[in-house]
Amino acid sequence: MKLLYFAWLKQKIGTDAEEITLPDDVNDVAGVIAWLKTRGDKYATALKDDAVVRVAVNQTYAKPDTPVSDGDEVALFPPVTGG
Amino acid sequence: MKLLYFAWLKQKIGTDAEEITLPDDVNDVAGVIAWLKTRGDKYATALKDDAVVRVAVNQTYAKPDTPVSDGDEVALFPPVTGG
Amino acid sequence: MIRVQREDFDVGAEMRALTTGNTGIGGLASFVGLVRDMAGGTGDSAMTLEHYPGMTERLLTEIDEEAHRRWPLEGSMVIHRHGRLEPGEQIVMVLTASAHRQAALDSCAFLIDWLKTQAPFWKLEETPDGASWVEARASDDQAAARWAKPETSG
Amino acid sequence: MIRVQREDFDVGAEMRALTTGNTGIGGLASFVGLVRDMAGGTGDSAMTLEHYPGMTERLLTEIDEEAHRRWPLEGSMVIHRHGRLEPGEQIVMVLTASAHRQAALDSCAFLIDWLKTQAPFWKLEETPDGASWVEARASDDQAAARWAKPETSG
Repeated sequence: MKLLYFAWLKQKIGTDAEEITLPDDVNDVAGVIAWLKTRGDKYATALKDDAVVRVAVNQTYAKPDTPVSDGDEVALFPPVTGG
Repeated sequence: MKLLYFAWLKQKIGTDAEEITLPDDVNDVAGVIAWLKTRGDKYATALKDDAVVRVAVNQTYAKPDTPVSDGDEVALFPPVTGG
Repeated sequence: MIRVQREDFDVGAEMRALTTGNTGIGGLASFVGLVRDMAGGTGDSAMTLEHYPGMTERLLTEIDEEAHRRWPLEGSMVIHRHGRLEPGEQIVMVLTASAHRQAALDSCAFLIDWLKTQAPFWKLEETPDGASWVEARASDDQAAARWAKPETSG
Repeated sequence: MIRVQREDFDVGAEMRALTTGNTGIGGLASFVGLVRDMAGGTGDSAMTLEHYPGMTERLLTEIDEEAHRRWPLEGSMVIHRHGRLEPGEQIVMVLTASAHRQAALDSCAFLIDWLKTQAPFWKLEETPDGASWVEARASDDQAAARWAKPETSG
Protein backbone atom coordinates (compact mmCIF):
# COMPACT_ATOMS: atom_id res chain seq x y z
CA MET A 1 0.00 0.00 0.00
CA LYS A 2 1.18 3.50 -0.79
CA LEU A 3 0.83 5.95 2.10
CA LEU A 4 0.97 9.72 1.57
CA TYR A 5 1.20 12.42 4.25
CA PHE A 6 0.51 16.13 3.86
CA ALA A 7 1.06 19.38 5.77
CA TRP A 8 1.91 18.97 9.47
CA LEU A 9 1.28 15.23 9.33
CA LYS A 10 4.12 15.01 6.83
CA GLN A 11 6.37 17.10 9.09
CA LYS A 12 5.58 15.16 12.25
CA ILE A 13 5.95 11.75 10.64
CA GLY A 14 9.06 12.89 8.81
CA THR A 15 8.25 11.66 5.31
CA ASP A 16 5.78 12.47 2.57
CA ALA A 17 5.29 8.95 1.23
CA GLU A 18 6.09 5.36 2.00
CA GLU A 19 5.30 1.89 0.69
CA ILE A 20 4.05 -0.46 3.39
CA THR A 21 2.69 -3.97 3.56
CA LEU A 22 -0.53 -4.16 5.55
CA PRO A 23 -0.89 -6.79 8.29
CA ASP A 24 -3.54 -9.33 7.31
CA ASP A 25 -5.99 -8.16 9.96
CA VAL A 26 -6.00 -4.51 8.80
CA ASN A 27 -8.72 -3.95 6.22
CA ASP A 28 -10.24 -0.50 6.75
CA VAL A 29 -9.15 3.12 7.31
CA ALA A 30 -9.58 2.98 11.10
CA GLY A 31 -7.41 -0.14 11.11
CA VAL A 32 -4.67 1.59 9.14
CA ILE A 33 -4.54 4.51 11.58
CA ALA A 34 -4.56 2.23 14.63
CA TRP A 35 -1.75 0.16 13.13
CA LEU A 36 0.31 3.24 12.15
CA LYS A 37 0.19 4.47 15.77
CA THR A 38 2.06 1.31 16.81
CA ARG A 39 4.94 2.04 14.44
CA GLY A 40 6.80 4.46 16.71
CA ASP A 41 6.73 7.75 18.57
CA LYS A 42 6.55 9.95 15.48
CA TYR A 43 3.45 8.17 14.24
CA ALA A 44 1.86 8.04 17.69
CA THR A 45 2.41 11.78 18.16
CA ALA A 46 1.27 12.77 14.68
CA LEU A 47 -1.89 10.66 14.89
CA LYS A 48 -2.66 11.26 18.57
CA ASP A 49 -5.63 13.53 17.86
CA ASP A 50 -7.15 11.42 15.12
CA ALA A 51 -10.35 13.53 15.05
CA VAL A 52 -8.40 16.05 12.97
CA VAL A 53 -6.88 13.49 10.62
CA ARG A 54 -8.60 13.23 7.22
CA VAL A 55 -8.09 10.23 4.97
CA ALA A 56 -8.48 9.68 1.24
CA VAL A 57 -8.39 6.26 -0.37
CA ASN A 58 -7.40 6.37 -4.03
CA GLN A 59 -7.90 10.15 -4.00
CA THR A 60 -11.46 9.96 -2.68
CA TYR A 61 -12.43 11.09 0.83
CA ALA A 62 -12.82 8.07 3.09
CA LYS A 63 -14.47 7.24 6.41
CA PRO A 64 -13.15 5.07 9.26
CA ASP A 65 -14.97 2.03 7.87
CA THR A 66 -13.89 2.54 4.25
CA PRO A 67 -12.21 -0.73 3.15
CA VAL A 68 -8.57 -0.68 2.08
CA SER A 69 -6.32 -3.27 0.50
CA ASP A 70 -2.71 -3.56 -0.55
CA GLY A 71 -2.95 -1.91 -3.96
CA ASP A 72 -4.56 1.28 -2.62
CA GLU A 73 -3.13 4.78 -2.32
CA VAL A 74 -4.05 6.04 1.14
CA ALA A 75 -3.45 9.70 2.03
CA LEU A 76 -3.53 11.19 5.53
CA PHE A 77 -3.83 14.94 5.99
CA PRO A 78 -5.20 17.66 8.29
CA PRO A 79 -8.49 19.41 7.47
CA VAL A 80 -7.95 21.43 4.31
CA THR A 81 -7.52 25.17 4.69
CA GLY A 82 -8.51 26.08 1.14
CA GLY A 83 -6.76 28.35 -1.28
CA MET B 1 -34.66 77.04 -19.07
CA LYS B 2 -32.71 74.33 -20.82
CA LEU B 3 -34.77 71.29 -21.78
CA LEU B 4 -33.15 67.96 -22.66
CA TYR B 5 -34.85 64.90 -24.17
CA PHE B 6 -33.51 61.36 -24.31
CA ALA B 7 -34.26 58.06 -26.05
CA TRP B 8 -37.72 57.80 -27.65
CA LEU B 9 -38.79 61.12 -26.13
CA LYS B 10 -36.03 62.75 -28.15
CA GLN B 11 -37.16 60.95 -31.28
CA LYS B 12 -40.84 61.76 -30.85
CA ILE B 13 -40.26 65.41 -30.00
CA GLY B 14 -37.69 65.69 -32.77
CA THR B 15 -34.90 67.43 -30.88
CA ASP B 16 -32.48 66.58 -28.09
CA ALA B 17 -32.34 70.02 -26.46
CA GLU B 18 -33.97 73.40 -26.55
CA GLU B 19 -33.90 76.69 -24.67
CA ILE B 20 -37.33 77.86 -23.58
CA THR B 21 -38.76 80.68 -21.50
CA LEU B 22 -41.20 79.44 -18.91
CA PRO B 23 -44.63 81.09 -18.61
CA ASP B 24 -44.90 82.90 -15.29
CA ASP B 25 -47.45 80.44 -13.91
CA VAL B 26 -45.29 77.35 -14.48
CA ASN B 27 -43.15 76.65 -11.43
CA ASP B 28 -42.90 72.88 -10.95
CA VAL B 29 -42.18 69.70 -12.95
CA ALA B 30 -45.85 68.81 -13.43
CA GLY B 31 -46.41 72.34 -14.74
CA VAL B 32 -43.58 72.01 -17.26
CA ILE B 33 -45.01 68.78 -18.66
CA ALA B 34 -48.56 70.16 -18.84
CA TRP B 35 -47.29 73.27 -20.61
CA LEU B 36 -45.11 71.26 -23.05
CA LYS B 37 -48.18 69.22 -24.09
CA THR B 38 -49.78 72.45 -25.35
CA ARG B 39 -46.84 73.18 -27.66
CA GLY B 40 -47.97 70.95 -30.54
CA ASP B 41 -48.78 67.43 -31.69
CA LYS B 42 -45.24 66.08 -31.30
CA TYR B 43 -45.10 67.11 -27.64
CA ALA B 44 -48.65 65.94 -26.97
CA THR B 45 -47.91 62.54 -28.48
CA ALA B 46 -44.53 62.11 -26.81
CA LEU B 47 -45.88 63.08 -23.39
CA LYS B 48 -49.28 61.42 -23.70
CA ASP B 49 -48.46 58.62 -21.27
CA ASP B 50 -46.75 60.79 -18.68
CA ALA B 51 -46.60 57.90 -16.15
CA VAL B 52 -43.57 56.63 -18.09
CA VAL B 53 -41.86 60.02 -18.34
CA ARG B 54 -39.03 60.56 -15.87
CA VAL B 55 -37.70 64.02 -15.08
CA ALA B 56 -34.43 65.29 -13.69
CA VAL B 57 -33.90 68.86 -12.57
CA ASN B 58 -30.27 69.93 -12.64
CA GLN B 59 -29.26 66.29 -13.07
CA THR B 60 -31.14 65.10 -10.00
CA TYR B 61 -34.27 62.94 -10.21
CA ALA B 62 -37.37 65.07 -9.65
CA LYS B 63 -41.02 64.55 -8.72
CA PRO B 64 -44.11 66.28 -10.13
CA ASP B 65 -43.99 68.90 -7.37
CA THR B 66 -40.26 69.59 -7.63
CA PRO B 67 -39.92 73.36 -8.17
CA VAL B 68 -38.28 74.64 -11.35
CA SER B 69 -37.18 78.08 -12.47
CA ASP B 70 -35.66 79.65 -15.54
CA GLY B 71 -32.01 78.87 -14.90
CA ASP B 72 -32.60 75.14 -14.46
CA GLU B 73 -31.61 72.24 -16.69
CA VAL B 74 -34.66 69.98 -16.96
CA ALA B 75 -34.33 66.57 -18.62
CA LEU B 76 -37.20 64.32 -19.74
CA PHE B 77 -36.58 60.66 -20.46
CA PRO B 78 -38.17 57.21 -20.35
CA PRO B 79 -37.45 54.82 -17.49
CA VAL B 80 -33.78 53.86 -17.72
CA THR B 81 -32.99 50.43 -19.10
CA GLY B 82 -29.54 50.15 -17.55
CA GLY B 83 -26.31 49.09 -19.14
CA MET C 1 -13.66 55.50 -9.22
CA ILE C 2 -15.93 55.60 -12.24
CA ARG C 3 -15.55 56.28 -15.95
CA VAL C 4 -18.16 56.72 -18.68
CA GLN C 5 -16.62 56.43 -22.10
CA ARG C 6 -17.12 55.54 -25.75
CA GLU C 7 -13.89 53.47 -25.92
CA ASP C 8 -13.39 49.85 -25.00
CA PHE C 9 -11.46 48.96 -21.82
CA ASP C 10 -8.88 46.36 -20.77
CA VAL C 11 -10.11 44.45 -17.71
CA GLY C 12 -6.69 42.98 -16.94
CA ALA C 13 -5.04 46.40 -17.01
CA GLU C 14 -7.77 47.87 -14.78
CA MET C 15 -7.30 45.01 -12.32
CA ARG C 16 -3.56 45.63 -12.17
CA ALA C 17 -4.11 49.36 -11.70
CA LEU C 18 -6.47 48.68 -8.79
CA THR C 19 -4.40 46.08 -6.98
CA THR C 20 -0.76 46.95 -7.66
CA GLY C 21 0.96 48.12 -4.51
CA ASN C 22 -1.97 47.37 -2.20
CA THR C 23 -1.18 44.16 -0.33
CA GLY C 24 -4.19 44.72 1.92
CA ILE C 25 -6.35 43.24 -0.84
CA GLY C 26 -7.24 39.58 -0.38
CA GLY C 27 -10.09 39.38 -2.88
CA LEU C 28 -10.89 41.05 -6.17
CA ALA C 29 -14.35 40.51 -7.63
CA SER C 30 -15.35 41.60 -11.09
CA PHE C 31 -18.24 41.55 -13.46
CA VAL C 32 -18.11 42.33 -17.17
CA GLY C 33 -21.28 42.79 -19.18
CA LEU C 34 -21.10 41.90 -22.87
CA VAL C 35 -23.43 42.45 -25.80
CA ARG C 36 -25.22 39.19 -26.39
CA ASP C 37 -26.20 38.09 -29.87
CA MET C 38 -29.99 37.88 -29.66
CA ALA C 39 -30.41 37.16 -33.37
CA GLY C 40 -28.79 33.74 -33.59
CA GLY C 41 -25.57 34.71 -35.28
CA THR C 42 -27.06 36.87 -38.02
CA GLY C 43 -25.11 39.83 -36.66
CA ASP C 44 -28.32 41.84 -36.30
CA SER C 45 -27.91 42.36 -32.56
CA ALA C 46 -25.95 45.57 -32.31
CA MET C 47 -27.26 48.16 -29.89
CA THR C 48 -26.69 51.78 -29.03
CA LEU C 49 -26.51 53.01 -25.45
CA GLU C 50 -27.60 56.59 -25.01
CA HIS C 51 -26.88 58.38 -21.76
CA TYR C 52 -27.19 61.74 -20.04
CA PRO C 53 -23.65 63.13 -19.86
CA GLY C 54 -23.02 64.67 -16.47
CA MET C 55 -25.93 63.03 -14.69
CA THR C 56 -24.63 59.55 -15.51
CA GLU C 57 -21.26 60.32 -13.96
CA ARG C 58 -22.93 61.86 -10.90
CA LEU C 59 -25.15 58.84 -10.29
CA LEU C 60 -22.35 56.35 -10.89
CA THR C 61 -20.15 58.24 -8.45
CA GLU C 62 -22.95 58.20 -5.87
CA ILE C 63 -23.53 54.44 -6.12
CA ASP C 64 -19.79 53.77 -6.00
CA GLU C 65 -19.55 55.85 -2.82
CA GLU C 66 -22.55 53.99 -1.41
CA ALA C 67 -20.74 50.67 -1.99
CA HIS C 68 -17.75 52.02 -0.09
CA ARG C 69 -20.03 53.02 2.80
CA ARG C 70 -21.67 49.59 2.94
CA TRP C 71 -18.60 47.39 2.59
CA PRO C 72 -14.96 47.71 3.75
CA LEU C 73 -13.45 48.12 0.29
CA GLU C 74 -9.80 48.67 -0.56
CA GLY C 75 -10.79 49.97 -3.99
CA SER C 76 -13.32 49.84 -6.79
CA MET C 77 -13.56 50.71 -10.47
CA VAL C 78 -16.68 51.09 -12.58
CA ILE C 79 -16.45 51.65 -16.34
CA HIS C 80 -19.53 52.03 -18.51
CA ARG C 81 -19.46 52.51 -22.25
CA HIS C 82 -21.96 54.36 -24.40
CA GLY C 83 -22.60 54.52 -28.13
CA ARG C 84 -23.03 51.71 -30.64
CA LEU C 85 -21.85 48.26 -29.53
CA GLU C 86 -21.84 44.99 -31.43
CA PRO C 87 -22.30 41.42 -30.15
CA GLY C 88 -19.30 40.29 -28.11
CA GLU C 89 -18.27 43.83 -27.17
CA GLN C 90 -17.80 44.84 -23.57
CA ILE C 91 -20.44 47.19 -22.15
CA VAL C 92 -19.71 47.59 -18.48
CA MET C 93 -17.14 46.52 -15.90
CA VAL C 94 -17.24 46.49 -12.12
CA LEU C 95 -14.20 45.75 -9.98
CA THR C 96 -14.30 45.63 -6.20
CA ALA C 97 -11.37 44.82 -3.93
CA SER C 98 -11.42 44.05 -0.25
CA ALA C 99 -9.43 42.29 2.42
CA HIS C 100 -12.04 39.52 2.43
CA ARG C 101 -13.89 37.80 -0.36
CA GLN C 102 -17.45 38.26 0.86
CA ALA C 103 -17.25 42.06 0.85
CA ALA C 104 -15.74 42.02 -2.64
CA LEU C 105 -18.37 39.60 -4.01
CA ASP C 106 -21.34 41.33 -2.38
CA SER C 107 -20.34 44.86 -3.36
CA CYS C 108 -19.68 43.74 -6.94
CA ALA C 109 -23.16 42.17 -7.17
CA PHE C 110 -24.67 45.31 -5.60
CA LEU C 111 -23.00 47.60 -8.13
CA ILE C 112 -23.80 45.55 -11.20
CA ASP C 113 -27.43 45.08 -10.14
CA TRP C 114 -27.71 48.84 -9.85
CA LEU C 115 -25.88 49.50 -13.11
CA LYS C 116 -27.99 47.04 -15.09
CA THR C 117 -31.25 48.46 -13.76
CA GLN C 118 -30.86 52.00 -12.41
CA ALA C 119 -28.00 53.52 -14.37
CA PRO C 120 -29.22 56.31 -16.64
CA PHE C 121 -28.76 54.59 -19.98
CA TRP C 122 -31.28 53.87 -22.70
CA LYS C 123 -30.81 50.96 -25.01
CA LEU C 124 -31.68 51.09 -28.70
CA GLU C 125 -31.58 47.59 -30.17
CA GLU C 126 -31.06 46.88 -33.84
CA THR C 127 -33.14 43.98 -35.11
CA PRO C 128 -33.99 42.68 -38.58
CA ASP C 129 -37.26 44.64 -38.23
CA GLY C 130 -35.50 47.90 -37.41
CA ALA C 131 -34.29 49.69 -34.28
CA SER C 132 -36.39 49.76 -31.13
CA TRP C 133 -35.96 51.19 -27.66
CA VAL C 134 -35.79 48.56 -24.92
CA GLU C 135 -38.47 48.82 -22.24
CA ALA C 136 -37.52 48.81 -18.56
CA ARG C 137 -38.13 45.41 -16.98
CA ALA C 138 -39.84 44.79 -13.67
CA SER C 139 -37.50 41.88 -12.89
CA ASP C 140 -34.54 44.24 -13.01
CA ASP C 141 -36.17 46.53 -10.49
CA GLN C 142 -36.62 43.53 -8.21
CA ALA C 143 -32.95 42.58 -8.47
CA ALA C 144 -31.93 46.10 -7.45
CA ALA C 145 -34.61 46.23 -4.74
CA ARG C 146 -32.89 43.36 -2.93
CA TRP C 147 -30.21 45.84 -1.97
CA ALA C 148 -32.46 48.61 -0.73
CA LYS C 149 -31.94 49.50 2.91
CA PRO C 150 -35.34 49.57 4.62
CA GLU C 151 -34.63 52.96 6.18
CA THR C 152 -33.63 54.59 2.92
CA SER C 153 -35.87 52.98 0.32
CA GLY C 154 -38.70 55.07 -0.99
CA MET D 1 -12.10 23.83 -17.08
CA ILE D 2 -9.60 23.78 -14.23
CA ARG D 3 -5.86 24.13 -13.86
CA VAL D 4 -3.60 23.61 -10.84
CA GLN D 5 -0.20 25.14 -11.41
CA ARG D 6 2.87 26.68 -9.86
CA GLU D 7 3.01 29.58 -12.36
CA ASP D 8 1.16 32.86 -12.21
CA PHE D 9 -1.77 33.50 -14.57
CA ASP D 10 -3.09 36.41 -16.64
CA VAL D 11 -6.73 37.11 -15.79
CA GLY D 12 -7.32 39.28 -18.84
CA ALA D 13 -5.96 36.61 -21.18
CA GLU D 14 -8.09 33.93 -19.49
CA MET D 15 -11.17 36.14 -19.87
CA ARG D 16 -10.49 36.62 -23.56
CA ALA D 17 -9.94 32.89 -24.04
CA LEU D 18 -13.28 32.15 -22.36
CA THR D 19 -15.38 34.75 -24.14
CA THR D 20 -13.88 35.16 -27.61
CA GLY D 21 -16.20 33.84 -30.28
CA ASN D 22 -19.09 33.13 -27.91
CA THR D 23 -21.65 35.90 -28.35
CA GLY D 24 -24.11 33.97 -26.20
CA ILE D 25 -22.31 35.37 -23.15
CA GLY D 26 -23.97 38.38 -21.55
CA GLY D 27 -22.16 38.33 -18.21
CA LEU D 28 -18.71 37.32 -17.05
CA ALA D 29 -18.09 37.15 -13.32
CA SER D 30 -14.68 36.67 -11.79
CA PHE D 31 -12.95 36.43 -8.47
CA VAL D 32 -9.22 36.62 -7.88
CA GLY D 33 -7.73 35.73 -4.51
CA LEU D 34 -4.50 37.49 -3.58
CA VAL D 35 -1.96 36.97 -0.80
CA ARG D 36 -2.67 39.62 1.79
CA ASP D 37 0.12 41.17 3.81
CA MET D 38 -0.79 40.20 7.36
CA ALA D 39 2.42 41.58 8.84
CA GLY D 40 1.91 45.27 8.17
CA GLY D 41 4.34 45.69 5.32
CA THR D 42 7.29 43.91 6.89
CA GLY D 43 7.19 41.43 4.01
CA ASP D 44 6.90 38.55 6.47
CA SER D 45 3.61 37.32 5.04
CA ALA D 46 4.64 34.86 2.39
CA MET D 47 2.91 31.52 2.44
CA THR D 48 3.25 28.12 0.84
CA LEU D 49 0.28 26.20 -0.50
CA GLU D 50 0.73 22.46 -0.40
CA HIS D 51 -1.69 20.25 -2.29
CA TYR D 52 -2.37 16.63 -3.20
CA PRO D 53 -1.55 16.35 -6.90
CA GLY D 54 -4.17 14.32 -8.68
CA MET D 55 -6.82 14.55 -5.96
CA THR D 56 -6.82 18.34 -6.18
CA GLU D 57 -7.50 18.25 -9.92
CA ARG D 58 -10.22 15.61 -9.45
CA LEU D 59 -12.05 17.61 -6.80
CA LEU D 60 -11.74 20.89 -8.70
CA THR D 61 -13.13 19.22 -11.81
CA GLU D 62 -16.04 17.83 -9.78
CA ILE D 63 -16.99 21.20 -8.30
CA ASP D 64 -16.67 22.89 -11.70
CA GLU D 65 -19.01 20.28 -13.17
CA GLU D 66 -21.39 20.81 -10.26
CA ALA D 67 -21.51 24.55 -11.05
CA HIS D 68 -22.41 23.72 -14.65
CA ARG D 69 -25.22 21.46 -13.42
CA ARG D 70 -26.63 24.12 -11.11
CA TRP D 71 -26.41 27.13 -13.42
CA PRO D 72 -26.79 27.62 -17.18
CA LEU D 73 -23.15 28.50 -17.88
CA GLU D 74 -21.58 29.25 -21.24
CA GLY D 75 -18.14 28.56 -19.78
CA SER D 76 -15.97 28.60 -16.68
CA MET D 77 -12.30 28.59 -15.76
CA VAL D 78 -10.73 27.83 -12.40
CA ILE D 79 -6.99 28.25 -11.85
CA HIS D 80 -5.35 27.52 -8.50
CA ARG D 81 -1.68 27.99 -7.77
CA HIS D 82 0.46 26.04 -5.33
CA GLY D 83 3.90 26.56 -3.86
CA ARG D 84 5.36 29.65 -2.20
CA LEU D 85 3.51 32.93 -2.76
CA GLU D 86 4.36 36.42 -1.54
CA PRO D 87 2.03 39.28 -0.58
CA GLY D 88 0.28 40.73 -3.61
CA GLU D 89 0.61 37.53 -5.65
CA GLN D 90 -2.42 35.88 -7.21
CA ILE D 91 -3.50 32.60 -5.62
CA VAL D 92 -6.72 31.58 -7.29
CA MET D 93 -9.02 32.71 -10.09
CA VAL D 94 -12.61 31.81 -10.90
CA LEU D 95 -14.32 32.89 -14.12
CA THR D 96 -17.93 32.08 -14.91
CA ALA D 97 -19.80 33.17 -18.03
CA SER D 98 -23.50 32.99 -18.68
CA ALA D 99 -26.19 34.58 -20.81
CA HIS D 100 -27.44 36.39 -17.70
CA ARG D 101 -25.62 38.12 -14.89
CA GLN D 102 -27.25 36.35 -11.94
CA ALA D 103 -26.09 32.89 -13.02
CA ALA D 104 -22.57 34.19 -13.57
CA LEU D 105 -22.44 35.98 -10.20
CA ASP D 106 -23.97 33.14 -8.20
CA SER D 107 -21.84 30.38 -9.73
CA CYS D 108 -18.69 32.45 -9.22
CA ALA D 109 -19.53 32.94 -5.53
CA PHE D 110 -20.36 29.23 -5.21
CA LEU D 111 -17.02 28.18 -6.70
CA ILE D 112 -14.86 30.57 -4.72
CA ASP D 113 -16.61 29.70 -1.44
CA TRP D 114 -15.84 26.06 -2.14
CA LEU D 115 -12.26 26.75 -3.23
CA LYS D 116 -11.47 28.87 -0.17
CA THR D 117 -12.84 26.29 2.22
CA GLN D 118 -13.02 22.81 0.71
CA ALA D 119 -10.24 22.69 -1.89
CA PRO D 120 -7.49 20.27 -0.83
CA PHE D 121 -4.77 22.79 -0.05
CA TRP D 122 -2.84 23.35 3.15
CA LYS D 123 -1.45 26.74 3.95
CA LEU D 124 1.92 27.23 5.63
CA GLU D 125 2.29 30.84 6.71
CA GLU D 126 5.62 32.53 7.27
CA THR D 127 5.64 34.88 10.22
CA PRO D 128 8.40 36.64 12.16
CA ASP D 129 8.08 33.79 14.68
CA GLY D 130 8.56 31.10 12.04
CA ALA D 131 6.34 29.07 9.75
CA SER D 132 3.04 27.65 10.95
CA TRP D 133 0.25 25.63 9.37
CA VAL D 134 -3.07 27.47 9.18
CA GLU D 135 -5.95 25.79 10.99
CA ALA D 136 -9.27 25.21 9.21
CA ARG D 137 -11.84 27.80 10.21
CA ALA D 138 -15.44 27.10 11.17
CA SER D 139 -16.63 30.31 9.47
CA ASP D 140 -15.33 29.01 6.16
CA ASP D 141 -17.33 25.82 6.52
CA GLN D 142 -20.42 27.94 7.12
CA ALA D 143 -19.83 29.95 3.94
CA ALA D 144 -19.61 26.76 1.91
CA ALA D 145 -22.57 25.22 3.73
CA ARG D 146 -24.83 27.98 2.37
CA TRP D 147 -24.56 26.24 -0.99
CA ALA D 148 -25.32 22.71 0.16
CA LYS D 149 -28.40 21.22 -1.44
CA PRO D 150 -30.59 19.78 1.32
CA GLU D 151 -31.08 16.52 -0.55
CA THR D 152 -27.38 15.93 -1.14
CA SER D 153 -25.68 17.31 1.96
CA GLY D 154 -24.26 14.80 4.39
